[in-house]
Amino acid sequence: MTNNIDLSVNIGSLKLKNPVILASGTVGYGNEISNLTDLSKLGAIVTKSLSLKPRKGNPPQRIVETAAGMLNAIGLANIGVEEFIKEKIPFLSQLNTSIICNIAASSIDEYAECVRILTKEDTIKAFEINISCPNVKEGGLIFGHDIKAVAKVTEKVRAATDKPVIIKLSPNVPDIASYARVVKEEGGDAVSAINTLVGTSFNIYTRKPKLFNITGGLSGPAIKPVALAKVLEIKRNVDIPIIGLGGIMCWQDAVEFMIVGASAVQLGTVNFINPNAGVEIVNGLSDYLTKMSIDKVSSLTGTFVI
Amino acid sequence: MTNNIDLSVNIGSLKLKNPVILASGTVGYGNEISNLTDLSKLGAIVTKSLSLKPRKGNPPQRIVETAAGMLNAIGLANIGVEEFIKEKIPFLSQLNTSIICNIAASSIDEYAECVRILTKEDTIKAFEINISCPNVKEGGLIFGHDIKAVAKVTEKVRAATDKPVIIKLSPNVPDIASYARVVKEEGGDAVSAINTLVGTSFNIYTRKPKLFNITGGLSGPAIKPVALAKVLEIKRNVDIPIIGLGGIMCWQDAVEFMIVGASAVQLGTVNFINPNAGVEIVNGLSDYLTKMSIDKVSSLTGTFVI
Amino acid sequence: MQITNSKVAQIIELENSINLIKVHCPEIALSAAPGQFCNIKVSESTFPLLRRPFSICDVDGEFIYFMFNLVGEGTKLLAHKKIGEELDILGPLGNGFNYNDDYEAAVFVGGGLGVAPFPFLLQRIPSDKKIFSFIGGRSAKDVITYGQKNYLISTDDGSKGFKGNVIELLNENLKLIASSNIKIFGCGPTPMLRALKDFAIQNNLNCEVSTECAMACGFGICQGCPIQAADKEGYYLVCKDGPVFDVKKVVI
Amino acid sequence: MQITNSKVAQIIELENSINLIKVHCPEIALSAAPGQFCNIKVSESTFPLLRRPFSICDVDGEFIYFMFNLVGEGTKLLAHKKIGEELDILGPLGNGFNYNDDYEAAVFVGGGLGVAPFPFLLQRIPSDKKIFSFIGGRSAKDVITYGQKNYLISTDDGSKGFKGNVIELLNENLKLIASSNIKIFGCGPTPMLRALKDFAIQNNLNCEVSTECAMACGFGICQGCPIQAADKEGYYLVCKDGPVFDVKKVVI
Ligand SMILES: Cc1cc2nc3c(=O)[nH]c(=O)nc-3n(C[C@H](O)[C@H](O)[C@H](O)COP(=O)(O)OP(=O)(O)OC[C@H]3O[C@@H](n4cnc5c(N)ncnc54)[C@H](O)[C@@H]3O)c2cc1C
Ligand SMILES: Cc1cc2nc3c(=O)[nH]c(=O)nc-3n(C[C@H](O)[C@H](O)[C@H](O)COP(=O)(O)OP(=O)(O)OC[C@H]3O[C@@H](n4cnc5c(N)ncnc54)[C@H](O)[C@@H]3O)c2cc1C
Ligand SMILES: Cc1cc2nc3c(=O)[nH]c(=O)nc-3n(C[C@H](O)[C@H](O)[C@H](O)COP(=O)(O)O)c2cc1C
Ligand SMILES: Cc1cc2nc3c(=O)[nH]c(=O)nc-3n(C[C@H](O)[C@H](O)[C@H](O)COP(=O)(O)O)c2cc1C
Ligand code: FES
Ligand code: FES
Repeated sequence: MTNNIDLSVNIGSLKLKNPVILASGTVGYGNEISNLTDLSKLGAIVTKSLSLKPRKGNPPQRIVETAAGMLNAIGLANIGVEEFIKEKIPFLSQLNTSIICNIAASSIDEYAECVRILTKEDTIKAFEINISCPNVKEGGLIFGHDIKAVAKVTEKVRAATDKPVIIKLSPNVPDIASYARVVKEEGGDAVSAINTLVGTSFNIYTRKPKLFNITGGLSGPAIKPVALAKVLEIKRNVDIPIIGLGGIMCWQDAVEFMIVGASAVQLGTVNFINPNAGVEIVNGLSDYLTKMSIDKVSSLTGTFVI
Repeated sequence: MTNNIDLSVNIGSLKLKNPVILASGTVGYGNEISNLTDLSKLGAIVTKSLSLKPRKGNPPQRIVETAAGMLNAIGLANIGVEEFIKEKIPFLSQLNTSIICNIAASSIDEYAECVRILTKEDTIKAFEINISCPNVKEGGLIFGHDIKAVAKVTEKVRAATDKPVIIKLSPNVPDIASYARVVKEEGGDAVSAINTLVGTSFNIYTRKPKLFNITGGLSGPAIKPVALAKVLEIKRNVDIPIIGLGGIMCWQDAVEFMIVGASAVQLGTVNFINPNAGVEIVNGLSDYLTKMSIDKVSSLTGTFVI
Repeated sequence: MQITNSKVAQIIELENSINLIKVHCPEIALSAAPGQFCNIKVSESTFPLLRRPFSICDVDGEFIYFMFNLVGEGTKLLAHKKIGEELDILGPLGNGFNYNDDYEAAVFVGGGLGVAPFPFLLQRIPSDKKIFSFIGGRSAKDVITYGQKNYLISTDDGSKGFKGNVIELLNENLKLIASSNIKIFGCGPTPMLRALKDFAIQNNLNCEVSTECAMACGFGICQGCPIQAADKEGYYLVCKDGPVFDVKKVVI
Repeated sequence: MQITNSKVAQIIELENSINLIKVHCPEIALSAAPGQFCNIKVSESTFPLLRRPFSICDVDGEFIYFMFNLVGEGTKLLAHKKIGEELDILGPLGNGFNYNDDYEAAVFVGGGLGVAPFPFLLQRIPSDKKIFSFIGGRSAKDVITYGQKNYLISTDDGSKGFKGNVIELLNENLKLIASSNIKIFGCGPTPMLRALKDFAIQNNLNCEVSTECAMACGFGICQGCPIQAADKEGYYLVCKDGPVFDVKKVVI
């Protein structure tokens, strides 16, 4: 049923064949999941957050299941920019999907430096700047909740590349639209909303936190209503493309995000449960559009009726 | 097994026979639920938010189920202070449990005025000030996210009563401890954490919001990890009694909240599913303490090991 | 009103994938009135989180029947219950039909699954009353006649009975029924109830309808189920003040 | 590694409320190696959200067996599966035991449910190897001997076999086993594995253990399952680099 439906979307100057993207930290660098799904059917994948130097990540336990969700405190374990270029780019360059490179750094200069180095790689089609990871001391929520820092990061990264710059926002603020606004003002091309919510879980017998890091990021279907409200809030207040994510499990969820304002969507936690979810969602979107007699997916974006 | 365990707790100067409280908006004014559970076994109940004048509330739909949670946008439907005193106090005064009166107003003066009138009622043992209801235009999140307004409300309400004043905080901020701090500074006795998270849900065929109010408050097990993290954050930063709530379904959850810092807990959404949950949780707490050889429940508070 | 642990006695699949579940529940069976409903916990886990409201379809000694359609996860779980399994049922809830008034003929108007509460009501209606039933559906497969009496059928597509909606069918037969002092009992989708209300008011007929609304608690503590009042400012609660209302009391 | 829809063929309740589930899963049965595991979706809903990892207990033609204990909601749901129901199984995952090395006797050391992967390993171990098994549990009811060979038993409370833990039992029998060129295969709770590692290193014995960790994906994309490396900086991933490790490679 993929007949004449146009699934392509533009996120600023970034053109994707369809709006379904696999989210950072939930797809590694693409290799493992490629055994279980056809990545070439997807709009894009976002690589695990990279920092300039490799990071070991947190000791175990890094993961806790919660009601319809999970907490993670991976601690941005990653191989660093240099090894990424050497070891991962060759594989990524062969995937017939767009590669978005996610960066998480400990200082504004480090963000800019990572982007400056990586922008030379043709394989990378856009940058997603993670200013909102709740699990590292520096470069985590400090940036994400400080509107001036968000402005500064956007400005510096903007200056370091001609490629599209997407800022991934933290949901742990009451006024996410203000953050989206400074991203726009400083030349960012789009925002991703949302990263995880801060949460925790304790063992009632040992009285210790289940996560080594004490708190972690809550993701999965539990957070979907919050994520939708954040996307809607941005859409109603700021004219900037939005990539919506948070708890998407099926094509219906993807449609819901687009209706409230997303130009594209990302899938995170669902990849762990159903690694083929992305492809299924692309197909589901296409069938939905056919049924609704809509000829292009981009005409769903922000068409809520209120 | 209720042998020699001391279940009583103090929240500032408010003494409760046990730490299990039914939350505002999820127990009405006590009458309907009293057919299904023995309220005299509970530490306290908090009445539905009252405003000076009656409020009709929002048109339907007011409720949507979500993954392990629900959204509500009741719109603070309530009978107003005057009718409350006439119609509800007589029943409440016969319940053998402590009555905490929750107030939600549209202006700082209205908060103080409600409290000034109601403080004369002996039946009311404490006030809980709802500065964080996300479903009314005025008096809702405007106050809850403005730290100066929170300070002012606390100060004015404090001046209007000698009874314990509990401020119910919004979780939709990145620094909830700062809000708890101003509550303490302005003479508040305790804080309740958390109220609901802002969320939404849309119908993908009509593209309309499922809730008439567009957004609503997310409650239930989905939000428990977030609520625990907020309680922990307050406990680690401010020396003020905390009433913990958000997604508590069973005694294990109640223990978890106490360990991260709560002096007492409230049950909300669970009452809709199991109206007897409060009594079961009191019993579960008592059995847990027996098994762990702990002789008073208050010695659980804030005993996390990190 | 109480919470019961009731054993599933039987699950019957009727035509059109409609299900009947029979549970042994003496507490509710003995106290329930037609038009009341129960709020059922369909799983032991937090999925789905909320109870699911169902009209009491019929009562047989210590047993209750519920009639339901597979529309989502909750009803799917219900249909998969095993015989002997325990079901947590809260009820009976709300106010039922006032069927002991002064009238000669009871006129039942049901759309789709709206017929669910009628078998129980038919059982209790005084035997001296005449019964006329009008049952509608979009097409033949949506017409449910289980437990109904003396009925005429309408379908929107004409695949069975009268071609048109059930209110049109009712209107066609107005002479027949209006010869007696009648009372209408209606249950079905909101658009049908709205048309029924208009019909009843135009023809100055006594009419009660069973309404629906998204619900959380089902017994009046959440304020989640408003229906706009026609005879006062503000709202009634469907679960506590309804689900059955005189059509003149509510805005449908 | 693939996602399969496999039919449940049988559910067997062993002693001590241990369950075996047999599924028809040719894809995995034909490619799996002893020590590998599968990540199973125990329900169709979002409750529980994550898959549950289980060692491949045994393989019989196109069938696989998993052995499990009822510890929480997921295993409870698994135990309630019906014959013929479909189960979404992702596997085979991880790296299994290296059982084709140069050794004369295989020494199995299992604690509680740690014996789960041994039946499959026993099946595949070259028939010329001698087998010694040591099986421990807290008390008689925790000792699982299903599918084990030539075993000695220990219980902490002495209610069955040797009184003490399984490493002490192993130590008692060191002479017996150390007469050959041996390789130890261990699986069980972390404290047991830690003691086993110490034992193996002290006695300079070849030893592989199957480790556990909370997991989300099970195939290397979430980085959720670290185990500290002993032979390099940083961590291995239990799901991808393990679950079986040479004891010298990891900090237990
Ligand atoms: C007082 C009352 C009495 C009822 N009696 C019956 C009955 O006798 N038999 C019966 O089959 N159903 C009855 N219902 C409706 C029934 O409660 C819903 O069909 C059921 O909750 C759906 O649960 P689910 O988990 O299967 O579907 P969900 O996954 O919750 O929803 C699936 C679809 O059904 C729709 N839906 C959900 N709830 C309702 C509702 N209350 N009304 C209309 N559509 C809804 C949803 O919008 C969604 O599109 C009654 C409802 C009320 C309020
Ligand atoms: C590689 C691997 C192989 C495994 N093989 C088997 C096997 O063959 N048979 C078997 O019964 N179990 C095995 N497990 C453990 C199994 O995955 C858990 O017991 C299961 O996930 C529990 O699910 P639940 O929903 O029933 O319990 P939950 O509700 O998730 O948890 C209930 C209790 O069990 C504990 N628990 C949960 N997961 C684990 C875990 N991974 N290890 C230890 N305790 C845990 C929880 O902390 C909690 O106290 C294996 C785990 C891994 C990582
Ligand atoms: C295990 C795990 C690791 C993650 N790592 C990253 C990361 O490295 N960088 C990042 O920007 N987001 C990371 N995220 C956040 C996700 O990209 C996504 O924003 C979040 O999980 C919400 O989406 P979901 O509910 O679909 O999972 C991670 C999420 C999970 C669950
Ligand atoms: C239907 C509903 C109505 C509520 N009404 C109020 C209210 O009037 N005043 C208030 O302070 N909180 C209100 N709350 C919030 C609860 O008291 C509680 O803070 C929140 O639901 C989180 O707890 P829970 O997850 O246990 O439900 C309401 C919650 C629900 C679900
Ligand atoms: S459903 Fe809760 S008040 Fe009606
Ligand atoms: S469980 Fe996801 S990487 Fe190991």
